Amino acid sequence: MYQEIILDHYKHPHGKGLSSEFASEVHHVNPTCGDEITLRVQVLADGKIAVSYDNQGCSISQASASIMYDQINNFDFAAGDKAVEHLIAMLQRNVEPDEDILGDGIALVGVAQYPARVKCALLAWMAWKDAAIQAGAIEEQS
Amino acid sequence: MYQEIILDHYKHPHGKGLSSEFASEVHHVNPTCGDEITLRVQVLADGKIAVSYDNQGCSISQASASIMYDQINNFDFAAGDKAVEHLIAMLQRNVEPDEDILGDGIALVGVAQYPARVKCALLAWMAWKDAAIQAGAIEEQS
Amino acid sequence: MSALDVASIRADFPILKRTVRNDRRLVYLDSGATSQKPYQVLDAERNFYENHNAAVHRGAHQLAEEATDAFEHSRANIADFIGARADDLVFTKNATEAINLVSYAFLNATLKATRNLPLPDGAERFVLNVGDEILVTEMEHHANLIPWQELCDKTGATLRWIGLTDEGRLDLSDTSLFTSKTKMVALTHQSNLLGTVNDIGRIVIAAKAVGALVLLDACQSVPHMPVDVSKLGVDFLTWSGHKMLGPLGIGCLWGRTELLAAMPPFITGGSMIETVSMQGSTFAAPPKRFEAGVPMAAQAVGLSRAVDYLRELGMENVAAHEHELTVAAIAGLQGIEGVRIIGPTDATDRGSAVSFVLDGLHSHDVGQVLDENGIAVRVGHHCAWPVCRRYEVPATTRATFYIYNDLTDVTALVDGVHAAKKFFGV
Amino acid sequence: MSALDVASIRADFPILKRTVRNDRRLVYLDSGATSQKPYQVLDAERNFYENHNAAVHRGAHQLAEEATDAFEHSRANIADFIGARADDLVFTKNATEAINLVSYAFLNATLKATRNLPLPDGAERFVLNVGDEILVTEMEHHANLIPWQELCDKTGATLRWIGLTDEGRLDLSDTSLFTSKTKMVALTHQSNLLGTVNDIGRIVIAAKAVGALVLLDACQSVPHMPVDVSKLGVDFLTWSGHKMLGPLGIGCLWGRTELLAAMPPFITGGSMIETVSMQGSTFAAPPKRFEAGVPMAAQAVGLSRAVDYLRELGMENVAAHEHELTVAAIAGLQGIEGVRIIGPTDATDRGSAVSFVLDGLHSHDVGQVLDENGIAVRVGHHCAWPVCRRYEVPATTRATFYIYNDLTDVTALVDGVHAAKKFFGV
Ligand SMILES: Cc1ncc(COP(=O)(O)O)c(C=O)c1O
Ligand SMILES: Cc1ncc(COP(=O)(O)O)c(C=O)c1O
Repeated sequence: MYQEIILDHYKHPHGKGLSSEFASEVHHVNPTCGDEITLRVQVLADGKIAVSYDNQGCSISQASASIMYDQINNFDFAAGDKAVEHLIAMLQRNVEPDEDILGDGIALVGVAQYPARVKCALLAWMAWKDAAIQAGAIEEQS
Repeated sequence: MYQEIILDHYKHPHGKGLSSEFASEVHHVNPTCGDEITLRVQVLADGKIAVSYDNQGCSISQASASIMYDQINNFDFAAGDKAVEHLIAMLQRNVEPDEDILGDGIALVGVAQYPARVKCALLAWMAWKDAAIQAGAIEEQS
Repeated sequence: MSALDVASIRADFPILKRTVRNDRRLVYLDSGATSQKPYQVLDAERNFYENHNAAVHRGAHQLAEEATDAFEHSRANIADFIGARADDLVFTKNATEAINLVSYAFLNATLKATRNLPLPDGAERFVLNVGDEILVTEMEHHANLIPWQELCDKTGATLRWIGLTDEGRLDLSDTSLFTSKTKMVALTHQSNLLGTVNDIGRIVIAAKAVGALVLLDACQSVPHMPVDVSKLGVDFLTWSGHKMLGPLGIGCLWGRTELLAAMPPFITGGSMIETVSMQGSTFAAPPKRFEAGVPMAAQAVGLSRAVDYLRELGMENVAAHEHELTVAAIAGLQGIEGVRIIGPTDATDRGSAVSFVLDGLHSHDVGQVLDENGIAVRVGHHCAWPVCRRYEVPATTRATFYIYNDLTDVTALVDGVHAAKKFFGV
Repeated sequence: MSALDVASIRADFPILKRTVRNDRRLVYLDSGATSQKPYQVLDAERNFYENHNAAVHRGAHQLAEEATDAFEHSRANIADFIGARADDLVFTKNATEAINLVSYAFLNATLKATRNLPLPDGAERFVLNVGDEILVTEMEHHANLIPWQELCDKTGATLRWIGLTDEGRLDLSDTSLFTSKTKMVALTHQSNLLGTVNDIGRIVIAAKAVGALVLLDACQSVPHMPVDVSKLGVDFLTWSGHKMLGPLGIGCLWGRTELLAAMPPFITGGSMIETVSMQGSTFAAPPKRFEAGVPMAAQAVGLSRAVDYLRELGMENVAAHEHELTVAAIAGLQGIEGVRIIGPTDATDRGSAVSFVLDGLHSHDVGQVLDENGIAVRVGHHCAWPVCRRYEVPATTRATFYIYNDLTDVTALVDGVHAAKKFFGV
């Protein structure tokens, strides 16, 4: 489960730190272990969604947030949501990991074997989706 | 459990029917099966307690009420209570049945083997004790 | 010809090999109170303890994962048995707790609304005002009556009930019982005393017409006939595992997704939370919201195995088999002078609970003689005292049949009643 | 030399024979969440199902009598284990329900008093007025916190709490927390996260001085040390069977005779009644008043056997054995750079729950590496989130020891933490 690539993200997270410009902020927690993330999004003029976050928690939740930032920061809702859905499907072992969609996130595939950790891997991504919807990113787009 | 003597009391109960003269009335039920007794007592000048009752229920509860009437009607509280306590002890298999105290009631000894029926056998006697206490029979006596 | 191979079924039930009183064959006719358990169920539960036992949803180690998997797989399997989604199935200790859970949702929503405390979206449906009505029937088990009496007492709502016909069926002639004030209709699918199977479709139509919710007490239906919530139209379904070959100590509440989501919690504590601080707490989504504390995972695994067992037999076959025994029992008992059946004597829309009284003899005495002959029936009011009052009997003797009973058992019952008559000379 | 013969104890626990992950020996250090079960307990439960299964208190046939006997004998035996009378012991599905039962007694008494509904004699003690206070501590398990938060929310009472010292003990310096408004003091005997054993004598004195009741959450004490209610001075004691070698699905509430008698019912339904009519119902005396529905008789029998098992070992010996492991675990963990124990590091007045954090590494990651090595610990907030907040840690790794653990297990734990450090390079 702990691939080099995950440990790297964990030790050197990308994009960590909250931006002061945002349309919506969410705070998600993983109640079984206390992982927490505060995540903010800003919907830009072109429908792209800028994301910033701060978090604490285990290596998986932190690495996953860093990867989330790499993969979907400045994506529009449809593209970001596609990645979220792909990650969920991968963790439920319903699809083969697709590197084009998830980038380093394919390294999270090993988490699927540890049901208790799946929530850690999803935390940041679900927070993104929630914040994006709250910020009205879906309507912007349609 | 069903001795001839019990079946006799059941078929031809003694003293059944409520008297209109009474100091207290109680209504006891056996919630597991719905046996019911209404019992009235009157404390006489000499401290003796006159009892009358009406009931419905199984052969054991009816026979036991009839025997109770035979044994302790017109007893004072101490003497009646002694019989009640002896019956309880007998049904818990803590004493040998004493015919001097219980009369035909010693035939109820077989009920001890059937815990679910013990309540049936005790119903009338506990009602007597309750009614007697409510009527102030204890104070009268002391 | 029976729909079930009773001989091979009996071989699965260890208790049926024992004898009772003076070495008699055990004729177990009390499955309406609790069923016996096949070794497959006992093995499944034991296997959980011997190989996967851990507190579910609480650990990240392998045993905890296996235990959680087993628990959640069981939930999904049991839900599937009644045509439901796993997330809409809540485990309780018995059906009684399941019904109380819903009645307390009303109480808690009402109290919290009064105090402007946070409530889930949609909780208005559970807020009662003085004058609101809860509708039950006169044939309810105490478990589906007293919680509603208590709720009404505490909120100022009014309890009303549908009465019974002389034949032991719901008297649906008085449609004025369903009003715009009716918030909940709680009734049994099959009466545990009368055997009557109620026409739920008709009740659902009447309830929906006035906007009331419907809770169905399925304690005596899920074990005995096919039940599919996707077709019934009710909002809640409650039943117990122990009456359907499952272990003691587990019950089920099924509810519509949006209704469970709208209900405040009942029992609170660990595993049902979202966040907790000394200042206040927020709660998880259903079903967890309603499962505080370490749950009965081993029992869920056992119940799941029981469901498999019944599925293999086929619930249509279970119902057909019981029907055959019911017809025979009613005929046999009616052939005895002085016997009066309390409940429908026509076996249509009727399950296998057969209650009767015998002229001149209390049911305790009948039961005792039957017991001496190895026949286990239940005597008393069967936790449905209002039904006894309605038919003016202090108690009844009740035989209930299940998959391991056969016509020999019916004959034993009829012979036993004859013996009781003879013994008491009535 | 240990107070227990661990090798022969281990032989009684089938699950300890299995291996986990890559064929490792199972090092089970999660008994604080739930204990494993010896075959004696599993056999007792199975024997009930195979030979005596019936609904208790509901039938007059032989099986029903045997089942009732077994159930009530178990009640007496379990009560005796804590120095109590059988009639003062109520069975619930877990400790969480037991605590809720008491909190709902307050809620229901308050609601019924407001509406002038019938209440048992003495129920005034359970009636709350706005401004009344419930006192808990900052180290409570969610099960002994959220029910009281909910009660206060719904009644307008105020929740107050005793804080914690940096060492992980109750901060009893602020005696102004006990006031004439304090109606209930609810606290844990041993913290499931910190391991702290509280000075109950002191709390009882302070509570009695202001006329408050005391509920003791004994989930982590009854399984691990001698507990005698006749000496403790508390009013209620609650615990779960599954943490003391017993089956899942059974918990216990002990209460003083006169308090149980004064409490209105919580869950209502069958078997807890005195009389029932459609118009209203009256209720049985305790303990039945609080045991609606068919109870978990098989689990009571299993728990009773667990009690015998512990009695044979001797609770003094159990406590001494755990003490030895606790001392070793604290010493071993403290020897690792970057480890911080959350809770007392002094093993006096301290049980065997040892929680810790490791600099630079989340407990989930520590737990995962331990799991890879066959060591089952719990990670997270252990249903005591406020404790984590108090010590500003998002979560901890927790090892808990029981009768089947030995010093080899402690060594495995310490080695495992070293391995985690090495793996993550912290
Ligand atoms: C101190 C303490 N209190 C209460 C509980 C709740 O017990 P249960 O989940 O069995 O109801 C636990 C265990 O989970 C505990 O450790
Ligand atoms: C119709 C009906 N409802 C409710 C119940 C209550 O079930 P339990 O006692 O398992 O909670 C029963 C059985 O006792 C029943 O037959």
